[in-house]
Amino acid sequence: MSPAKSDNSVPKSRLLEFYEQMLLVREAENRLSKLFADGEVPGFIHLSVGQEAVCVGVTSALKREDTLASNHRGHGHALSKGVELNSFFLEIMGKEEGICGGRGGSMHVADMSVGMLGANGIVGAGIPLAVGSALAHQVRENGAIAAAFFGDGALAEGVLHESFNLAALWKLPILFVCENNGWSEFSPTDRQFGANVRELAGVFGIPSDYVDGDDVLDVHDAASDLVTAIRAGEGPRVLECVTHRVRGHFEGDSQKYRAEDEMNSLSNHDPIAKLESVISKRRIPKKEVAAIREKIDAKINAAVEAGRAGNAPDFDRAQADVYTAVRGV
Amino acid sequence: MSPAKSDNSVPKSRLLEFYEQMLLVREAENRLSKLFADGEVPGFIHLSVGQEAVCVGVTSALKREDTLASNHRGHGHALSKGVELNSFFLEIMGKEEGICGGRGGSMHVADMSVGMLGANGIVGAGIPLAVGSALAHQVRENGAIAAAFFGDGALAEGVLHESFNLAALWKLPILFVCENNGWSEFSPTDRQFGANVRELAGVFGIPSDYVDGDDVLDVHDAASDLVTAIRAGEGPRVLECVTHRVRGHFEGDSQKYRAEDEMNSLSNHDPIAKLESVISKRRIPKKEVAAIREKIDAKINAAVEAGRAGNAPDFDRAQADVYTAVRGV
Amino acid sequence: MAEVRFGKAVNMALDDALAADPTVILFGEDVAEAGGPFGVTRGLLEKYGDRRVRDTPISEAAIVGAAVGAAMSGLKPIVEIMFMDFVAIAMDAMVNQAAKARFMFGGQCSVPMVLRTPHGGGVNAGPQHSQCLEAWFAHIPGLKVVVPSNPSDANRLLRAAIADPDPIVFVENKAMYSLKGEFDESSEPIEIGKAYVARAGNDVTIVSYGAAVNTALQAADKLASRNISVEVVDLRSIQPWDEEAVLASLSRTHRLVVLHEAVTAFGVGAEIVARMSDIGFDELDAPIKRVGAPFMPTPFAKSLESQYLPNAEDVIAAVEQVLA
Amino acid sequence: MAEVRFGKAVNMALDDALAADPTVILFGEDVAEAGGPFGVTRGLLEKYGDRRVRDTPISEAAIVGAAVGAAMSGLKPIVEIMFMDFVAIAMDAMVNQAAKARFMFGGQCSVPMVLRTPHGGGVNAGPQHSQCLEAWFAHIPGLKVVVPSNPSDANRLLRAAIADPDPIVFVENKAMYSLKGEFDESSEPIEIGKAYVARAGNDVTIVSYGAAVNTALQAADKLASRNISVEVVDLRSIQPWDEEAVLASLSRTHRLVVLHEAVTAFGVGAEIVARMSDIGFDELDAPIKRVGAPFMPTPFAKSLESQYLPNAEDVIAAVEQVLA
Ligand SMILES: Cc1ncc(C[n+]2csc(CCOP(=O)(O)OP(=O)(O)O)c2C)c(N)n1
Ligand SMILES: Cc1ncc(C[n+]2csc(CCOP(=O)(O)OP(=O)(O)O)c2C)c(N)n1
Ligand SMILES: [Mg+2]
Ligand SMILES: [Mg+2]
Repeated sequence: MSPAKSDNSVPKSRLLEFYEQMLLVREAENRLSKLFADGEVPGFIHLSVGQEAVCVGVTSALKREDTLASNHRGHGHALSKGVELNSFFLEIMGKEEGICGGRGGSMHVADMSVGMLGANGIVGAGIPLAVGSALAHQVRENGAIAAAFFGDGALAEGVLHESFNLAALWKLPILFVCENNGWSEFSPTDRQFGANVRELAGVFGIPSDYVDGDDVLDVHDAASDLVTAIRAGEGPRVLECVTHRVRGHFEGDSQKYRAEDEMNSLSNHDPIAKLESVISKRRIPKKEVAAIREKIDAKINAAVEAGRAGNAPDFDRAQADVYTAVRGV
Repeated sequence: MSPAKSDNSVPKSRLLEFYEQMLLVREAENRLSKLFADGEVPGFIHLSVGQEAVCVGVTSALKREDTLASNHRGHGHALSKGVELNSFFLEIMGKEEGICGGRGGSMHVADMSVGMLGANGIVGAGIPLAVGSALAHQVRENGAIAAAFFGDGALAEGVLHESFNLAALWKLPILFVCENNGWSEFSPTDRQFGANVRELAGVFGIPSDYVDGDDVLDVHDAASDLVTAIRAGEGPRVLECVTHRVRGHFEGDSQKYRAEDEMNSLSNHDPIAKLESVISKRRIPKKEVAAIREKIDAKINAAVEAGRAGNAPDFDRAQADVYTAVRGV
Repeated sequence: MAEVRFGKAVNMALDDALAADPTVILFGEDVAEAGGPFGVTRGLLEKYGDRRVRDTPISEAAIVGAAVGAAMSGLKPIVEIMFMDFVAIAMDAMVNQAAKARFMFGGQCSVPMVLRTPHGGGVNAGPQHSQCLEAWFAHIPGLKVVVPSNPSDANRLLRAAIADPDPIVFVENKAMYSLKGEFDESSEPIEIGKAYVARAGNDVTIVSYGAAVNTALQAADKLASRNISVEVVDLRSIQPWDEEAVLASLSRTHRLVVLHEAVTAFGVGAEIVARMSDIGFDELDAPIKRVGAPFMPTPFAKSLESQYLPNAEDVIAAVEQVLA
Repeated sequence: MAEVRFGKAVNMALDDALAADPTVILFGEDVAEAGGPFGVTRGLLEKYGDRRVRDTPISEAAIVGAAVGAAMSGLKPIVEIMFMDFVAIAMDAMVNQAAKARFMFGGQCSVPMVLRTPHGGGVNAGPQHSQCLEAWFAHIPGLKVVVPSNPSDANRLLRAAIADPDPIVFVENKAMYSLKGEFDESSEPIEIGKAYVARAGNDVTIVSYGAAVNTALQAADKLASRNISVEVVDLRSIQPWDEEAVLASLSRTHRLVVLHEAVTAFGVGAEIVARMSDIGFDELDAPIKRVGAPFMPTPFAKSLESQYLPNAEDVIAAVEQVLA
């Protein structure tokens, strides 16, 4: 773990920026949870409540032209990479105006304009996509890097191992981010994967770091250091973030399989509460914080309204997008 | 590497047994090479000339009821596990009387009666088969173990990593044998795989050993120790055997891609010559050795004749074996 | 006769098999402690223990490969792939290993395994959690593919599948898990490869399998009120499939519609049409019509998905065409 | 016009594409230093360097996945899978990722990649190195599937495939690599989705694709000496496939045989028959016959394989049937 920089060295504006971004993810998901319960969001949704410090800490170390491949639990990755909030809600609510025309929903939010290559419904599948994206950056020499976000459960997929190997051999500019929340659906991951992602990376000669994934400042610092090395052409890096999944695997999961103790302790790990205590120690006026909360609330209310006002997607337009409109050969 | 037992502790009969088995593999393959060049063996054949100490050293530590899953370079695995020589030649020559009815050929030699679950044309695919076989042994509590033979090139396949994980989690009775000959088809494996099989195994908590794969006594000792642990219920083990591929990737490959130095040095690694020098140091009469050579020659001549005398396979009989003959439900 | 949910009927077949035969084992992601993502394997770990009922890591390639190896070594494994879309990662084990072992090893062994997996849409699970990929397996010599349409068949076909010596892909439609149907516990397993006339009729035959059989029955009901008598043939198994039964029905009705939820193009229906328009050429009074999903991935949005999935109206339109 | 081998024609298309467009890259197992297992990529590493022409580890899932990611990020990757049988390991990247990205992301991106892979028997490579699995891909909305039948087409179709914005499976028949054919270097790329009348005729139409087109032409030759005039339609691309062209031919000859090397059951031919027996119902004077491999894995032994592979005699027998 890289030595955490003193919180005091972080400019106030940065703290509030992180706060705002994490809050955006949290409140967006809280609202999605409600919309789901009310039947306004169909399908499956996987919330990252409790994990906001990871997406915000890492993406704040990336540039807009950097690319990111995500997994099924990708709302935070999408929003913090810059997917516009209204089109995000419109998508998850299944509307034509959604970022993906309502065809993908929660598990497939993507926005090429901000380098978000998509949430992914196949565990592990985003990882080689990010490797390929890093290959593109390397070949095009555009200075950008790729990031792959995946959970601890994905460590058991062979394609992860293949991707580590390929990235290391080709010295690709890629940051592998493992969000280790200890669970893989309804099973504790230690019953599913007997190794450790950092040791595994080490076998391929990939340097790695490890942070408390509840601390956005630590995540950001660690990610920044790794990104600097990656951008300098030193090849891939792995960042393991230990974090906590607060909600069920998907909405509707009652989590009966988790011990009461564990459930009770979750609030101690809340990354937003952690940052709030830093903010309050720095004596940042309460009303500035309150203003942020209000701003976020307003944005989300507006996004939900936009989502409700969206139109049902047009079937023919959807079908027309199976292939690219024909050009001459 | 386990400390090599003094050669003197190995009974003479054992030495000659190893010698005979290695010679059988060597001469069988030399003859296959010739038959291939003469058009009597169709398809692709991958010879293990130079690697005989691995199959013989390992299988001599196994029992008949133990199972073995092999790869494309599987002649040695098959013969040393006990596949009968005539039906082996008949198979590779594509005859009805072949062990697989001439339907599989070199890449698919299998013999369930001796636990040989098949050579395999898909790199890496035999590994999870062996894991499943080990699972069967564990569930059936039959005291048997499984072995998976694979090359260094297979280390890059994700399913290997998945298999290591699964075997470790379930403490399966399986020996993973990596025949590291430094080459993966026409490419040196160090340009393809940036890790090391023993370190990889270590990440999953799988103990491993490493031997000079040219020394059948060392291979046997190391395999025996690992097999003892596996049989005692201690879970999977990995054995890496460093060895040398003398012939091309397949017959017909001129190996222009290998340096002259490397080609010239191959004879220094010959496992049969190595064992011959042990035998001669032990003052075992030359004529006993000569008798073995003659015996093997005779057997192989007979097998080739049997192969030639075999019949073209019957098409309808082949098609009838796509499914098991129907039984009532 | 009791009413049983589809998922429970599957569970009962698994339970019976585990009870009857110590070589039957069950594994897959979250099938043991959690009782399966759809609750289908609930209670089996408790009853049969963690040697025989196992949770696996998220390693589809290895677990299906392990099922093949176990089946070659004396067990009868039942492995679950959580969504049929994920078989894309496990095709080698099924197609290059399980399907070919018996043939390519000269009949030395069988591979008595069952891969259970849910297909189908209707739950807004989107493009990567809704596919019907059974046509892939039906094209592969050595595999059998079974797709039940109701709880009783699910139970009776699964029992037959587990008893079968060859590798079987057993496809459950996920939208059906909570649907109830009549089930007689004393019923026998159903022979794989035999179709069933789910409704007798004279004017037109609808051939289908899986959940779509119910769509066919709905359409038949509606058409009955218009005095159109529809015969519905439930294939039950698409590899092998019962061409005699389909031909027999066609020979009575002279008109055929083939329906499935999978994408029409290059789907299972194509084979049925190709075969019937050959061996049934002289029986056909009209071209055979196919009803299936259009040529696009399964969309997420409710409005899109409901237009995407073939429904009774689509079937009725096809029936009208073949009767025109 | 020069004679060029099939493999060389593919090589020339790759060479041209690498020369013309710096975003084209090529990777696969042993494609760079060794020039490919069949020599098809020889010389490209030397010409375009190891940034753009790369050897990969034996990691089919990751390399095809990486091709998809690269194609989403500004490159035009060409990835090789050494034998089509091995795509079984890489189906997720093609089917769940490449095929669906454009659709499920609302048309935001295309996935301009080509997966090149050889299928087919005839070299006694046995059950795991001979399969023709193109029907799997043809069933998946979002993929295109191209299968050339001669060197010139291989070159011209591959150039079109590389230029195409969508993911393409480009299938080469391995037994054809060393076959020579006429090739005019100044020829244009061929539009994907258009069939070609390889031989005009009046009595019966044979529809085929890939190497089997040559079998059809052989059969046509032999039948000509018996005064049977055969039209041979080379589909060139099976997804999309040119149903207008096939229907047009059928409307002239009224008799149809569909031929491919793949297993007949649930193969590409099933779709062609299903479609033609629908839209061509009134044109058909006889049932459409299919010629393809029997329902078994590709056997190793020479004698078995030669009985297994569809040949001109089989085609002639089918033509006789439709003319009977
Ligand atoms: C290939 C594949 N296998 C299984 C699943 C079902 N599934 C979805 S999420 C998940 C668990 C993933 O755990 P992890 O990677 O730790 O992510 P987390 O949910 O904890 O964020 C599983 C098994 C899937 N979507 N894809
Ligand atoms: C899945 C798959 N990919 C590629 C191949 C082609 N191939 C056959 S052998 C081989 C190299 C294997 O190298 P290694 O595992 O080291 O075995 P060796 O040949 O050295 O014994 C390759 C790439 C294959 N048969 N299967
Ligand atoms: Mg997790
Ligand atoms: Mg090797």
